[in-house]
Amino acid sequence: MSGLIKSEPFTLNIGPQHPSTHGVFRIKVKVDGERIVDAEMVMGYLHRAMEKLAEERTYTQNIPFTDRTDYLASMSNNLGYVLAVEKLAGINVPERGNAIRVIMAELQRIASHCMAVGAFTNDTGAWQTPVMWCFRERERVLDLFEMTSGARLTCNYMRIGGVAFDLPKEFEPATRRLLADLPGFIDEIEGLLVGNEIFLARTRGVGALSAETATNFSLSGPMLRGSGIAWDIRKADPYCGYEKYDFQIPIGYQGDAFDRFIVRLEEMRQSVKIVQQALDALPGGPHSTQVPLALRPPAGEAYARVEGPRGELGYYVVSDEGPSPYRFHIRPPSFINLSALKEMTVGGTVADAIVVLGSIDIVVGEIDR
Amino acid sequence: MEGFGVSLAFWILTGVTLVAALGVLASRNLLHAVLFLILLFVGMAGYFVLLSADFLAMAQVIIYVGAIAVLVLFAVLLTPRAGRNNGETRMFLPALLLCGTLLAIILFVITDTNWAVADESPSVTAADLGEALLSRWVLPFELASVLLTVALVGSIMLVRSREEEAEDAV
Amino acid sequence: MHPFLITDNWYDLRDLGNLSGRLLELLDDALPFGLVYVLAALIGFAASFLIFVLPSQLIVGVYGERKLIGRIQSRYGPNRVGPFGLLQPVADAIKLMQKEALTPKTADRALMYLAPIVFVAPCVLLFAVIPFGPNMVFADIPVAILYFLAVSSIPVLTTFMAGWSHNNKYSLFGAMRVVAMTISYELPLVLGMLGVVLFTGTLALQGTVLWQKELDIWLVFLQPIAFAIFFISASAELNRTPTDIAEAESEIVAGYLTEYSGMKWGLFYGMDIGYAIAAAAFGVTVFLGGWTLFGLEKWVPPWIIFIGKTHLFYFLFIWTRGTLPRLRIDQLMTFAWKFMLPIALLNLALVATERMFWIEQEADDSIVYAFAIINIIAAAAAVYGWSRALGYRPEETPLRPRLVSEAGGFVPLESGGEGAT
Amino acid sequence: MTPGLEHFLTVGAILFCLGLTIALSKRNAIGVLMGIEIMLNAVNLTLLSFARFGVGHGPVTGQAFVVFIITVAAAEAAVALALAVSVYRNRDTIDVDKMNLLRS
Repeated sequence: MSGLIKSEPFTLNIGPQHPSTHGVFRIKVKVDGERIVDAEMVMGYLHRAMEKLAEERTYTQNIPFTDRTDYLASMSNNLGYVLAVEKLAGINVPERGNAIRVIMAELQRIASHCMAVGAFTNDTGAWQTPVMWCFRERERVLDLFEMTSGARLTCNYMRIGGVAFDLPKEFEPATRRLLADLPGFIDEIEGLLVGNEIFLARTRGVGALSAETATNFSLSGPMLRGSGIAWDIRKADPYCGYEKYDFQIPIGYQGDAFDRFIVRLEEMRQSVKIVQQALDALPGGPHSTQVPLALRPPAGEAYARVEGPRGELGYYVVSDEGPSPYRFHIRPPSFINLSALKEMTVGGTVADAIVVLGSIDIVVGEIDR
Repeated sequence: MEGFGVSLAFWILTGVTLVAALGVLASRNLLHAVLFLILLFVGMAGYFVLLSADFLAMAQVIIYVGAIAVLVLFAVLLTPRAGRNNGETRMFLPALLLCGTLLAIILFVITDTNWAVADESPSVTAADLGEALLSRWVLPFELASVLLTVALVGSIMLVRSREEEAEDAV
Repeated sequence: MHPFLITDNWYDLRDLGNLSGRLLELLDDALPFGLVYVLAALIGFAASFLIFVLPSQLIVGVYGERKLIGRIQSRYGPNRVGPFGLLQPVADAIKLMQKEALTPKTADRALMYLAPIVFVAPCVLLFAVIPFGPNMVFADIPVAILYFLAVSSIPVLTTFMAGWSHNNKYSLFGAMRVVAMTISYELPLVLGMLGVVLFTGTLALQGTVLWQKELDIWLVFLQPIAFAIFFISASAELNRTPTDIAEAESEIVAGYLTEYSGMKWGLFYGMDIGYAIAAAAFGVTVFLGGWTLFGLEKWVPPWIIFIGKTHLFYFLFIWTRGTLPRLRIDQLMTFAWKFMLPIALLNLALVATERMFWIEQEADDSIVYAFAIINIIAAAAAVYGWSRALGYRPEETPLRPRLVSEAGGFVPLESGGEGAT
Repeated sequence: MTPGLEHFLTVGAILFCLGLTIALSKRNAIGVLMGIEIMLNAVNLTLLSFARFGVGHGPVTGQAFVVFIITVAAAEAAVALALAVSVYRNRDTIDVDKMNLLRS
């Protein structure tokens, strides 16, 4: 339509209150008809100054904050933070603690990807059905979290030096039941959507990012892998003993929304594989090392990164030998992935922009911190 | 033409169509004018039913309300806000005078003529109409289809942008 | 004469047309000036609304739809208000009436108030020509199919009015989409219907039903393409999910309904269901044999058969709504113009040839079965061939990602990764 | 009073004259177009009333004419609106008073 008629481009505010912005996020788009000519992201509606607040609290007290950044992947956030502090203080984690951490991080990935896949399909207009199916499976993962940590969403489970509690004895059978069902569920979602012509038409070629652009934007996680780059912190910079497990990195073809979708589905399959292996080889021994409550790490700085569900989740902690971090910084994957939004939406339609936003899988709590 | 219902329908339709036509004339908002125009078209279809032209009444609604009115709405939306003023030119009074005179003449002719009126209601089915169109009026019918094709091609040519023409030239 | 067959006696309620015909006669004797027709119109209007449209809307449209969608989405659906949650629609209606009807300051007030009201009328008008039984058709006009198409084009303008009046950008988006989509989808719809009319040779709905009854074949078998086009166009004009771009909750909030609240929104919601039921009734009448069911209509009240079929047809709408994602507007337009329109034209040519052959050769009526087989094969071939011609290559789309074992840089497409599934 | 031929003709005449007024006096090109549509409708009404009441040519003739008029009206509307959009694109206005390129 553009060029056909001398129309006036007008500004459309998508958000902060809009069904598809996954929280309070706002895109100011300039549209010409349905075509987007300019997009500007407005963030900060959920800013809670976590990084500043963390400087006033002890290292252990900061763990609940990390729950509340990415509230859909609290385990991964816990893990990233405690890894950073452990690196700073030179604390070793027992074998069993590491294995439990891997199990939890992978279960969290499954739960988070369930949410991502469901919300994304909701954005394409599959009216609530996939999202309800995904929630059904996510509930079962959250049940496992409740069983272990007592909380479903903000688990606060990882501790410096290990994990808060050992696994309860009913955890393993329940997890195995879940693992037995999950591949079937993933096949179900795949059967509903992946071969669907309408879904393909809506997502194929939408928001495509070349490998070069993706690297230039410093993207990570499924966004980067969708563009065909084999990059996974679990392989490239293993932590918690990930090098022991056998799994593969799924990568996409052209970096469009559909590729990110199938990459996420495949990652769920791989996570099932990892949890299976970790459960099979679950070592005995203590789940945690004793760490003084008022931890005073030696002066210095540490950066630890984990492969969160949304990408490279990094924690940067500086210590001045005080009881609380001197500086605390989070590298939130969806914030950085979001920076490519303008690149992906301009030139597309409003409907495409929504699909692209859904395919990034943002969590506003993490973006605004 | 008998029956109280028919008379009632006639007067209601007359009221509706005249109000609608006056609304088109009077409303300053072009969009309101279009909506009044649609009301007029629907009223017209009612008249057609009264005149036992069922098929044409339905065609009237489909073509005028479903297509032409929607086209006009499209055109209104494609012009900017400033272009949605439905004001009159300075020629309003002369035009009104002229049309008033014309109306007086026509009304005089209508009332003065002694019309030969056939009283039995003719029944024209869609089949009859189709028969007539494809036998007696086949030439105008074909011409009309050519006209539609020309209009189609012509309007597409008119709204093509320079960029598209440049694309096609390559 | 079998004792259980439906009779023409006025007290035989298995055909409600008998009773109403009797009433009409009595009234005609009592009232002057043919006032009875005006009265009958009003009564028929009210009766059809109260007996069929409203209950269908409430029970099937609201409760049934929510329950079924709930089952599709593996949840329960309404189950709190009344037995099995059956009173949920009533509770919803009460809630809607209590809600404040907000009007934005900059809105075009008159249009905003008018739109929901105008939206209701055509819905009820649509049911006037639907035959519920052999005698149960309110107005068996000879151009009923055209009438249906004509009246169903009016609500589009209403939705446009609604979207425009809010002075809201999302609403305007919705309005623009409605207008653009209607123009596109009316064409294949009318062309598809033309194929049906060519076969039956009548524009009357009752005539269409009787034609199907006489030849013992449903038009859906004779005209599969027309049926598919009707279903798709109907769901497009009704804003049902695969094509609900005018409302498109995840994109433009609620499209033309964004600023409506309370009962003004409720009217739109209820009447949307009403239109869907009307479309289902029309589809059943034209394509699925209407009130006939293999001779069963002599025993079971035909209106029960008809209503049952209508609700089953409506289930198709629910089903698509529960499972399909939404198309983008340009894809919808492309689909209408590049896919449905050529196929409809092709179908028209095929039907015309068959009809000509039928008349010229003075063939036996059973030739329709041969036509049905030919048409179904032709439909499949046309859909497949035309979509291939338009560049549809499902086998070229990889549906699983590539898998690699080692982290590294960019993996070019040619190398394919290892273990690609 | 039962409506007869004169009634329909009168309505047609009034509508025609209103349409003419609109076509002559509106500033907006789309407004002018609407006036023309009203005039065409009035003509349709007149033709159909002759078809219904008139003697001589039979009712089918009148209706056939109306079919042609509707066709022409549709074609005219499409072309006129295309013109309006085209003019707007080139001249930034659809005010008929300002379309005076040929004047000077």
